[in-house]
Amino acid sequence: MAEITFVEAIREALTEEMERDANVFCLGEDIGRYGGAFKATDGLLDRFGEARVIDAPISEAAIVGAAAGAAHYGMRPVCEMQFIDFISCAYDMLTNYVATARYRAMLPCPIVVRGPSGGYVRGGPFHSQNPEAAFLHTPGLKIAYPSTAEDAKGMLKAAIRDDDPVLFFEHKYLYRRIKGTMPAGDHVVPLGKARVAREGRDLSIITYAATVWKSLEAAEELERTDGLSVEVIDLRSLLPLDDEAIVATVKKTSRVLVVHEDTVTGGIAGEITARINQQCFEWLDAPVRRVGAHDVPLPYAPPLEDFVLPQTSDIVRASRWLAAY
Amino acid sequence: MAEITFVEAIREALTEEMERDANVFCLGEDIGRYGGAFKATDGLLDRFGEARVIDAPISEAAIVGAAAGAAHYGMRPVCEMQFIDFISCAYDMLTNYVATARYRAMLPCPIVVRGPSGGYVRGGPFHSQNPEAAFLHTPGLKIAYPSTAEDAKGMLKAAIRDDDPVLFFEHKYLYRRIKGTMPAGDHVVPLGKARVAREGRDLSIITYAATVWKSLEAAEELERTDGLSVEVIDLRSLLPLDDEAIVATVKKTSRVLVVHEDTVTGGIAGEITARINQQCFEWLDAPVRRVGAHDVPLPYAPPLEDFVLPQTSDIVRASRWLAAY
Amino acid sequence: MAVSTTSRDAAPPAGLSRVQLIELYRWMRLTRTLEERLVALYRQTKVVGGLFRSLGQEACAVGSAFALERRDVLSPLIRNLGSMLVKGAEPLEILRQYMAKGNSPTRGRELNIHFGDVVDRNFVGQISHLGDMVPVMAGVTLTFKIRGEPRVGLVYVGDGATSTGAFHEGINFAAVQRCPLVVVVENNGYAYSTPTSRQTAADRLVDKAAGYGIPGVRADGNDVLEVYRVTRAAVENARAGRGVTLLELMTYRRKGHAEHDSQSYVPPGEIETWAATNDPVDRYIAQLTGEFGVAPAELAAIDDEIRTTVDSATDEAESAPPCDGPDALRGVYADPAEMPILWYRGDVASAVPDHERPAGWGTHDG
Amino acid sequence: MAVSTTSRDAAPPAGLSRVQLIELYRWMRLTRTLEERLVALYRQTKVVGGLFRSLGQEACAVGSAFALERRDVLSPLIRNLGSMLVKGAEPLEILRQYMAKGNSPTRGRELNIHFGDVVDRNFVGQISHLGDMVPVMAGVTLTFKIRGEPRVGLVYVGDGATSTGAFHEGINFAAVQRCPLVVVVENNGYAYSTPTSRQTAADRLVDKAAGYGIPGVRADGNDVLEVYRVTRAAVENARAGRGVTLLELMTYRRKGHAEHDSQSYVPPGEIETWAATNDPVDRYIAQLTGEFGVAPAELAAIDDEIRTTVDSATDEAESAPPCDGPDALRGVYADPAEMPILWYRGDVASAVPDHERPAGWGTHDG
Ligand SMILES: Cc1ncc(C[n+]2csc(CCOP(=O)(O)OP(=O)(O)O)c2C)c(N)n1
Ligand SMILES: Cc1ncc(C[n+]2csc(CCOP(=O)(O)OP(=O)(O)O)c2C)c(N)n1
Ligand SMILES: [Mg+2]
Ligand SMILES: [Mg+2]
Repeated sequence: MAEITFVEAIREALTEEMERDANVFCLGEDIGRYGGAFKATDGLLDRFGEARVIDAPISEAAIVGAAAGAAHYGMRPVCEMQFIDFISCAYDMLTNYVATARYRAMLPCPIVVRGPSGGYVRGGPFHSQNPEAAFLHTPGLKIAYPSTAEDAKGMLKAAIRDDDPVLFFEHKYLYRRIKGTMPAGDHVVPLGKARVAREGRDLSIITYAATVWKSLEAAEELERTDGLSVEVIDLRSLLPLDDEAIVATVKKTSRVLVVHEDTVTGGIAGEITARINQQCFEWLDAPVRRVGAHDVPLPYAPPLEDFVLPQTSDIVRASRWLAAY
Repeated sequence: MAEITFVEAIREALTEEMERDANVFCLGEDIGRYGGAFKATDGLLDRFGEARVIDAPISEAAIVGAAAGAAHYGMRPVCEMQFIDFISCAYDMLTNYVATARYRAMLPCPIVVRGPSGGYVRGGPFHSQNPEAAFLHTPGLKIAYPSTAEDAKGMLKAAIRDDDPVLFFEHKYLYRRIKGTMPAGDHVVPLGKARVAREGRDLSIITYAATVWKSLEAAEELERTDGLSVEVIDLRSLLPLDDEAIVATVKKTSRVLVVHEDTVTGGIAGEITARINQQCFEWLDAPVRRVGAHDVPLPYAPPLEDFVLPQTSDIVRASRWLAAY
Repeated sequence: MAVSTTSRDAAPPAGLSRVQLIELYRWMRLTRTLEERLVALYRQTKVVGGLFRSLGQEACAVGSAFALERRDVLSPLIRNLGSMLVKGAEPLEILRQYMAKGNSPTRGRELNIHFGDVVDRNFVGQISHLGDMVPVMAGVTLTFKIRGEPRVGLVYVGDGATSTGAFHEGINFAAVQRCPLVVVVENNGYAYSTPTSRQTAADRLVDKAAGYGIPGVRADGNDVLEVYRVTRAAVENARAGRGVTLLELMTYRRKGHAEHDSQSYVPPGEIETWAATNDPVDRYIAQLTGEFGVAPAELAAIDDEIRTTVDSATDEAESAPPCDGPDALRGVYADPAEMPILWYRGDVASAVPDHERPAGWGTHDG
Repeated sequence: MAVSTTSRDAAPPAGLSRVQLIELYRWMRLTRTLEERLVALYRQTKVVGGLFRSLGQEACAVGSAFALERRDVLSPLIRNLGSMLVKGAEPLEILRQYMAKGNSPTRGRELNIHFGDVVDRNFVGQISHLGDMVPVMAGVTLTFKIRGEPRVGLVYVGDGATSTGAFHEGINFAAVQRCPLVVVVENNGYAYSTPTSRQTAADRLVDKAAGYGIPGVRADGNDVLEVYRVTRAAVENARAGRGVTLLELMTYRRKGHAEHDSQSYVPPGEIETWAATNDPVDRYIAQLTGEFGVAPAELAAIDDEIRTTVDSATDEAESAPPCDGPDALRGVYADPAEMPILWYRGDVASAVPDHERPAGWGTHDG
């Protein structure tokens, strides 16, 4: 089979799921005739019609709320946030209504809220965000953040079939830069399971999304220059977190670097560090260290964005520190 | 001076700051004639008039947004969320507009957003929340969460005078249960500084808000029953966190329990654990462990709420585990 | 988009049989009697949490819900106990929920009348955050439109909730999509302590309809037949594919926001006047015994019957078991079905060995 | 709250001198010329990020902003380059900002025309999240009301942004508080690719005014004098303490949402028709040279002068230095003034010793 891009993989997943299940429909701004700001839904309108590919007003709270209502009555809505930054406008609806629906009122709420996230694209403070950590302490939600085209497709299909609400983050830096060959047939990748992106013995890098690729670059360089064997874990799902995979790599290397694009303070690395302390403290030969963005809103000028965000060279330097520890 | 309750201390702070600075004004739902759902603003309308004690429509986003606009032009608005649970409706305004104002457009934005938070009061899933962790990865905001009446007054005065936006959480369980004697004169307690609530040698409990009191109870019991000397740190400010105080207690006892009322997953304990790993890993004689709420929306029936939230007995058991480690 | 205001003395609605006219009375009386019982239980501290009354607003709740069929979906708020009863909620469920019993509809997870049933009786469990139910009901009714099902939705908002962004986004979304939805603004004069004049500068909330390109109707919310008539018309519009209607029902909140509220902010005499001159139950009794020639004795018999129902429901509810702590961990997700219990609740001693590192240094001398 | 629609052929606004009439032309021309320059720079990849045009909407921006005094506060959106120029923004600032220069108004933190000045020229730096500026301007103008300052605010929203909850909450709040605020809905027919008909079911966005209890006026947004006249009236209302006015300016977005947008969703001929028959600059030139007897040569001279201004501003902007990485850490808070640089950026080797525990066991054999 031919290689396709990350965003094409998203489109394939949507198309296949809409073909498979008549209850699946898409809802969002400019997703119909225009096909979405990043063309993720391109062609869906012609194929499935206006009833199943709905151009919504600029109303993120209504888009998510309407999806929830439809889900209560058997539909499987997939909402697009034009940029994930605008999910903040649906924060109340997601954390208070959607996340609690099943628990407080036995309401089924199988919705997917997806959209382009992340930086490294000169998007500035409002088109580059990574809001995942803001939803981490909301029981009832699931969070997926794939890094490969294969996972993008397989996990989105899993998310649409999941009986719980799923926030699905798609890193826009990867949309066209990352390609993959889709496995034949009904390719579904289960939520909640991490992936060993690279095997290693000396040091573990636990990460997700765009920084998976930067970590792999760093790992190669460390192998070349320092003869270090670095393992890279791609979490893929952030809620629930794959504790087994985390514990396994810690017990294997005893040195852990947690890397993400979100700010260091309040980012998910804190949660991961705590879980490691809890489950395999004795195996640590060095403190768990974090590499993330500096604690500032993301500026847009290239020299500023490059300075604020974690780069491959940062991961290399931090890894050397851990290895030398 | 006579003792006053936590909520009276809040009212004193508001009154004194409004007397001191004509630019300070209050904005919120039912805060005028009615004096607020918990009477925190009782009497302010008669004293300062309708122009400075404004009953707003049910529009949290507009309340916070309007406060920001007023702050740009020299005012010092204090917004009340009737219950802090409703701050979720202003999440976009706070994280995108308010937090970034100074950085992206050199806009001064000295606002305070305050309100009753927290559980143990049979309030159910929408009148018991602790949303602090959701704002932790938003550079530009400050977060205060006092546990004593003295700090409630002194820190609120500091927050109103602060040139940055401050989220000010007032635990409603403490409103009338906790009393204090206010120091004479202009009592201001600086933001960003933790407090040693109890000195100890064997074990440190790092906590804030209502669980400070439960931790103190636990510490006394542990002293009585196990002869353990437990130190209790009241963080008071969550953003910025007082790293000095955290490091000092870890280096002193080498055993740390982080306790909060928020869910364990995604709560602030993760961030604290990571900072300890980062700054004083070598001093740890045991893993940093967390005590918090179970990962579910907070149910309202007493047996359920009591089961979900951390109790004094939990802190005692967890402390014994750490001491025995 | 004409906005019409209808007057009280309109003819009784077509198609309502004598039996139905009596039913309307039964639902209003049941609502009031049940709430009075809840007040008694509240004073005995058997109610956990706050108690919200709809005294004086029973006609809004009952008359509007009566215009729906069982397959139609209703989204109630705290003042809509009557609507839920009409839609099939049982007094026993209400009492168990208010008393936080283990067999309450939400198994103690939620309070007062925050519960629902989307499988059979079709009413949706509300949340506290005002306005949020409007987008949700836009989605429920969008589903019926997509599937071509002849079903309708009805969502209530208070005068205060019309100020929320969620109300605006939800009703606009439903209007553009021509969803089969009726939006009922129950204007009872107050939002907690805030009079409607501080909620909006508009004289009439129904004037918002034009801005959404939908018809708006304002009606006397204390005239149950009038409420039924205008709601019924809006429901038929929706079912016929003509989209959303905004109804403003004029009524008055005679009790405080909740039982604890002293209503000190209400101008003297205001409550008394409404109670004396414009009580929806009194007005309907007069109409039934007058216009419709129903014998007072027949109504008295209904009152007795209702009291008996509420008495036995109370006894059964009181005898119900409390909630069971560990049940709190169930049902957050479809999968996993149960959340893990936290480590410090177990036998913590046993936790230590798990932490020993087999082939490494240990620090158990610590 | 009557909604009046004014017609194009209204008399030229009272109180506008010949000099001012020429000024209006100058601002519209500067807007268009500057944007054309930005397109050239964009094609040369010297613009960082997207480029947003206001081609065909210059009359809305310029005519409305011209009705404000320097002390009044303006809140622009991405189509309001013209408004910002009128309010005192310099072409040089715009060019530096678009090119992400180190001396741009936001020092590279924000893009395109997202910047402001609340100290002197009084326009507020916008954020991307649509609708949010409306509550903010409600607060700015609430301040003037509280202080009794005779100052006014003006905030723009697009047809699409009227669907946001923030717009609704903000305009309602301002209306209830009778803030001195003018809300201008610039209806250019599209929100990105979405036509206004899918944004609202209302025929006219100005019909929202009644629901907020404020006056609403709809006007021809491509007639700069008309725009000035209706805005000026609303501004005077606000200054006189009569509160909020909603203006709907009818115009058309001739370019895509941003430069990358191919506009494939636009019906064939639509753009061409507007360009040929309803260009605000062409129309005003005809009016000036006709009705007001201005010599074409005088306008041509202005065009040349503007071109020179833009040329030299471009040269100066291009020669400006880029941003300096570490500056990114400054100005998040008033205190601390600078955020710390992260550990892995320093000399990481030195970090190890800091971590040694003096009186304890070490694990550096690891
Ligand atoms: C978003 C939000 N903000 C604030 C509250 C707190 N609150 C609960 S009820 C209420 C008043 C509601 O008034 P109205 O909408 O008129 O309904 P009524 O109580 O009169 O039936 C308020 C402010 C809330 N529940 N949700
Ligand atoms: C809350 C929010 N949702 C989505 C977007 C993405 N977005 C940016 S501009 C735009 C269209 C705006 O249309 P309109 O309000 O009519 O303004 P115009 O571009 O026509 O001037 C959208 C959807 C946004 N900026 N903010
Ligand atoms: Mg009301
Ligand atoms: Mg537009």
